[in-house]
Amino acid sequence: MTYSSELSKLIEEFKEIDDKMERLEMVFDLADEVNLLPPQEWSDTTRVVGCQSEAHVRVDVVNACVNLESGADSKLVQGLMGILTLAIHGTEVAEALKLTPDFATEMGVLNTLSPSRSNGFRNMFDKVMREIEQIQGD
Amino acid sequence: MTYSSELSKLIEEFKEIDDKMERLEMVFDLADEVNLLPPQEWSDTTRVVGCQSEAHVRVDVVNACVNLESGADSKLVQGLMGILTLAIHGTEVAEALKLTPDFATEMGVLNTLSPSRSNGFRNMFDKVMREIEQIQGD
Amino acid sequence: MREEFPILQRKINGYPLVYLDNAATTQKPASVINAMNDYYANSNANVHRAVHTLAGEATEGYESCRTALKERFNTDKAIITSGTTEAINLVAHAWGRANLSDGDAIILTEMEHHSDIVPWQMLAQEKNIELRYVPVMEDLTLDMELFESAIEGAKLVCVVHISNVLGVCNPIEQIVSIANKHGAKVLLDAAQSAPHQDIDFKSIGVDFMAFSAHKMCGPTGIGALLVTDDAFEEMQPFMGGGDMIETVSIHGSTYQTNEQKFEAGTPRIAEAIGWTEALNWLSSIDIVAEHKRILESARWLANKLRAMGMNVYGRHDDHDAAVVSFLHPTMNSEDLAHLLDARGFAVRTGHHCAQPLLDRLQITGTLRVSLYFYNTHEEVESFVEYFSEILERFA
Amino acid sequence: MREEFPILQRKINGYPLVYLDNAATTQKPASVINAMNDYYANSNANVHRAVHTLAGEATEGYESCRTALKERFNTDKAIITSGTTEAINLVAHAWGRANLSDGDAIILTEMEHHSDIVPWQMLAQEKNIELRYVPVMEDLTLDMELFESAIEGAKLVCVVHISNVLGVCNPIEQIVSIANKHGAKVLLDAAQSAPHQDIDFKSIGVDFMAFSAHKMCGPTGIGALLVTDDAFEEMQPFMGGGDMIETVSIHGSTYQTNEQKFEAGTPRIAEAIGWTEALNWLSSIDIVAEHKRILESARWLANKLRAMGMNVYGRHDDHDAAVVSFLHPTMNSEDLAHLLDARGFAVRTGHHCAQPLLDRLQITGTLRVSLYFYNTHEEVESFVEYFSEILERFA
Ligand SMILES: Cc1ncc(COP(=O)(O)O)c(C=O)c1O
Ligand SMILES: Cc1ncc(COP(=O)(O)O)c(C=O)c1O
Repeated sequence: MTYSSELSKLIEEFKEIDDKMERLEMVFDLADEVNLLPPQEWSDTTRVVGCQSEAHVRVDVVNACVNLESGADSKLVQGLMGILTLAIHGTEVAEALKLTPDFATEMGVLNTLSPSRSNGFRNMFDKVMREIEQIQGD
Repeated sequence: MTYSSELSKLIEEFKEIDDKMERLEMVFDLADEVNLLPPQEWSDTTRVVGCQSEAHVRVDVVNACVNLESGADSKLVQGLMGILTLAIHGTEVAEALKLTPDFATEMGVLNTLSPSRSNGFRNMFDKVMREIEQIQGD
Repeated sequence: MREEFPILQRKINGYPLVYLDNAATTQKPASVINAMNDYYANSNANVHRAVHTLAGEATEGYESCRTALKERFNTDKAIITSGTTEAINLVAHAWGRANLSDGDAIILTEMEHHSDIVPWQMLAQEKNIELRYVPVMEDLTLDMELFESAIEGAKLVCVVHISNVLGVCNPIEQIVSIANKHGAKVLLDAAQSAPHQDIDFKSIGVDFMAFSAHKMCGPTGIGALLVTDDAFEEMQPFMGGGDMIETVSIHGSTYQTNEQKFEAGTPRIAEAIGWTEALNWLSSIDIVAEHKRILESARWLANKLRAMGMNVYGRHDDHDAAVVSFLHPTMNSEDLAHLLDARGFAVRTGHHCAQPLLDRLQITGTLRVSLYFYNTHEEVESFVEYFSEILERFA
Repeated sequence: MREEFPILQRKINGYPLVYLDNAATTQKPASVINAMNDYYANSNANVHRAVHTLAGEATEGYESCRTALKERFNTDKAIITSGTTEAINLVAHAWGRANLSDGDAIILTEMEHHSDIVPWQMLAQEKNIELRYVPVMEDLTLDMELFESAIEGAKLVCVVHISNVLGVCNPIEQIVSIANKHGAKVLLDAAQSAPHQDIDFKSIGVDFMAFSAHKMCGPTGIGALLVTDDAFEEMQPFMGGGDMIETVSIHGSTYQTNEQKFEAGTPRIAEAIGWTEALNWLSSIDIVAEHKRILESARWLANKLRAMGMNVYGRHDDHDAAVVSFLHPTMNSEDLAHLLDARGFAVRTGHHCAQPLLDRLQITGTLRVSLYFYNTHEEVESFVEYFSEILERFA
């Protein structure tokens, strides 16, 4: 599939890094890319289940475009959220729904993480996509 | 410890045989050495427990000497009984009680057999010795 | 194939090992041994909920076993246990204790292994449940007429797929269809069939299926229970501890909702990795053709033994296992087994954990030759040759 | 010593493995790996009641584990299980269900591992038994005053010897003496102590003691329950199946009278052989001196971490384990563990299967460094060095 130029650039950047530490650092840095959903707004409906740590997302559609707010107590998890933000926040719903979690595999970001963390990413991705579909369906 | 000349001869004979098959054959042949306790006289009191197969012994003291009758549905087990018969049948009680099961280890007869069979031999030996002691104690 | 199994190089009392005790346990190919070795030498760690690389590798290794089981047997739920016995006890405790009560009936057969009898006897005693045993007939098959009349009011049927004594394969499709008609669940003891057949759990239609790795080229200490989603939902936790919980507080606990709910404590990690390789190995051979080949050898052996005056207990139909149980008319089986061992032949004697079946046959044990895929017809021929020699010399 | 452990040659992300997750599971020396290898390549067979050479060797190998356990821990009865968790569940089912009833009380502590909580919660629910939890105090020790007042009317005390989170070693002698006075039995969860101390079962005076092989250089899938003769006599069979019976008929069964009564099914043969070697390995080192050495390293580490502003949960008394649990005041533990893994450091994070303890400490998890005898002080120093680097870069 084809990605937005921003996402493509990110994928390339990731691929170039060999050192795990540096890749983690990059994910950490991406934590700043989220539209922060502050802890006081975390609730059972925003919670991503199956994550080791607290991870919360809120999805909306504004002007036919995806609006994603998110936050986590782990900076790494929030970094993953940042990546997802770059991938779909502000894009048209139809476009966003084309995305599969493969992009994260392609980036090599998932095998930087422990299996439970990559499952967490998968759960977050699924929750976000499900909610976009739902809103669109309403 | 010192063994009767008959037992010593047997131990030497056994030691000389390398082939397991031949050793088993020798044990088979020794099955004829028992004073047969015929199956119709087998009972719970004569049974050696912990043996895989039916194995029965009856011990008595006649003129201060051990009288051992035995029989089994396995010829190998009865062969072991034959060896014990050669070792203690007709010997004085005091002499018989000196015997330890080591002689069978020394003969190499036990490691010819499976562990459960050699446990069976051990149980038989213990039962016979216990009963001799008991009769003597009475 | 034989060169893949290191133990087949072994000499016993100076003679090449001829391993004919496969219904008790099978030998392991080098790939299985090496996989476990490799795990311990390179990836050993505790699984689940951990971040470091080794823990990730161990978790993937452990879970790969579940994936392999699901693929090979076509099932949605595969609970990893320590073997067939624990798998059946798991059904008795997790499903039986929660779903059966006073006055209910369970159907067993006289052909069951002790592992599929004793757990039910215990449950029957505790809960006042009736056990009904389907008799074995003269022709060594189950009395299906009596089964049909016994099913009335039964909640569970526990049946062995292939008898470990007779090799007889039971008509599971027929049993399932009768049981279904009466709303009874079916537990299949597949300890002897999973190693010899391709079984499709969903299409065979049973609710529970139990088997062991060690009888299918895998390691000791591991087995599985396959369960339908419906039956899974009816199961209550069995053993409590780490890994099977979601949350624990001093006021109570909540449990996992997937198979881990029944896998308390540190799991059998190395064993799961070894079993995965064994399943791979089985997938790499043509098991239908191989089964046909060894069954032919078993038939040949059975006929030879009959001709030598032995009583053979088995029929060797196309789906039966390559198992030949027999008795010499007078000679003690263990004596024979000792003599066979003297020349490297490994066979089993005794009650094979199936005393009710032997009671029915009015014997106390058999001498059993059981073949697996690495056995050759030459081995079986040499068995017959040497066995005749023994009879000439000792009978 | 390190060269005996093949995995310690491993590189993680290009850096040498520094394995600091020993409370979760320990690594295996080559002798253990080789013994299992050798079993599968040369002696694999099913155990008990068999005649052939391989079966004899397998039986001896399996039983040698029991002998080694009896010698090392000075006990008359050693039941082989799949691990600590199954051992505790065995007590709950085999002893608890038979000897406890409506209104009885069991004492647990807030320091217990889930494996020593959940089985009792299940039993409590089934039989209407009261569970009393001994609180953990500010100084991370058990509130012995509350224990003394809670013991009244209790039939069983379940206590962890060494906490897997805190490393704190509990005063078992005192607990046993109070329990004895009130006629309560004691179950010791020795999962973390058996690997680190020489324990004399008879003189420590508990009735049951549970532990796992994998935490003491042995394989996965095996553990043990030690039992006094008295308690053994009070135990009813737990799982039913092969090997644990004496006779089976359709009218009922009789059971073995020794440990096999509780070892249903084909046992963990290769695992037992591996564990025997692990016990030999432990006997070959000076475990008192080694423990002292790694405890010193743990103390040093705890102090360094405190100086770096971490909250450390532990006191590191002489009999405590070389375990250092801590939290960064703001940084997420799993993030830290990921960063540590990037340079080969394997540590554990999470609730360590001890949620009630964490509830008491008002935290949800810790980052845990746990040492074993093959760890060096240099490894601990390099941990501190790299950890400071992480903090500088990311905190
Ligand atoms: C204190 C304690 N008890 C029980 C267990 C459970 O041991 P296993 O998972 O080997 O059954 C562990 C290990 O995780 C432990 O540390
Ligand atoms: C038919 C059958 N059921 C159950 C079992 C028990 O298997 P395991 O001992 O591996 O638990 C066996 C093997 O002995 C068997 O042959």
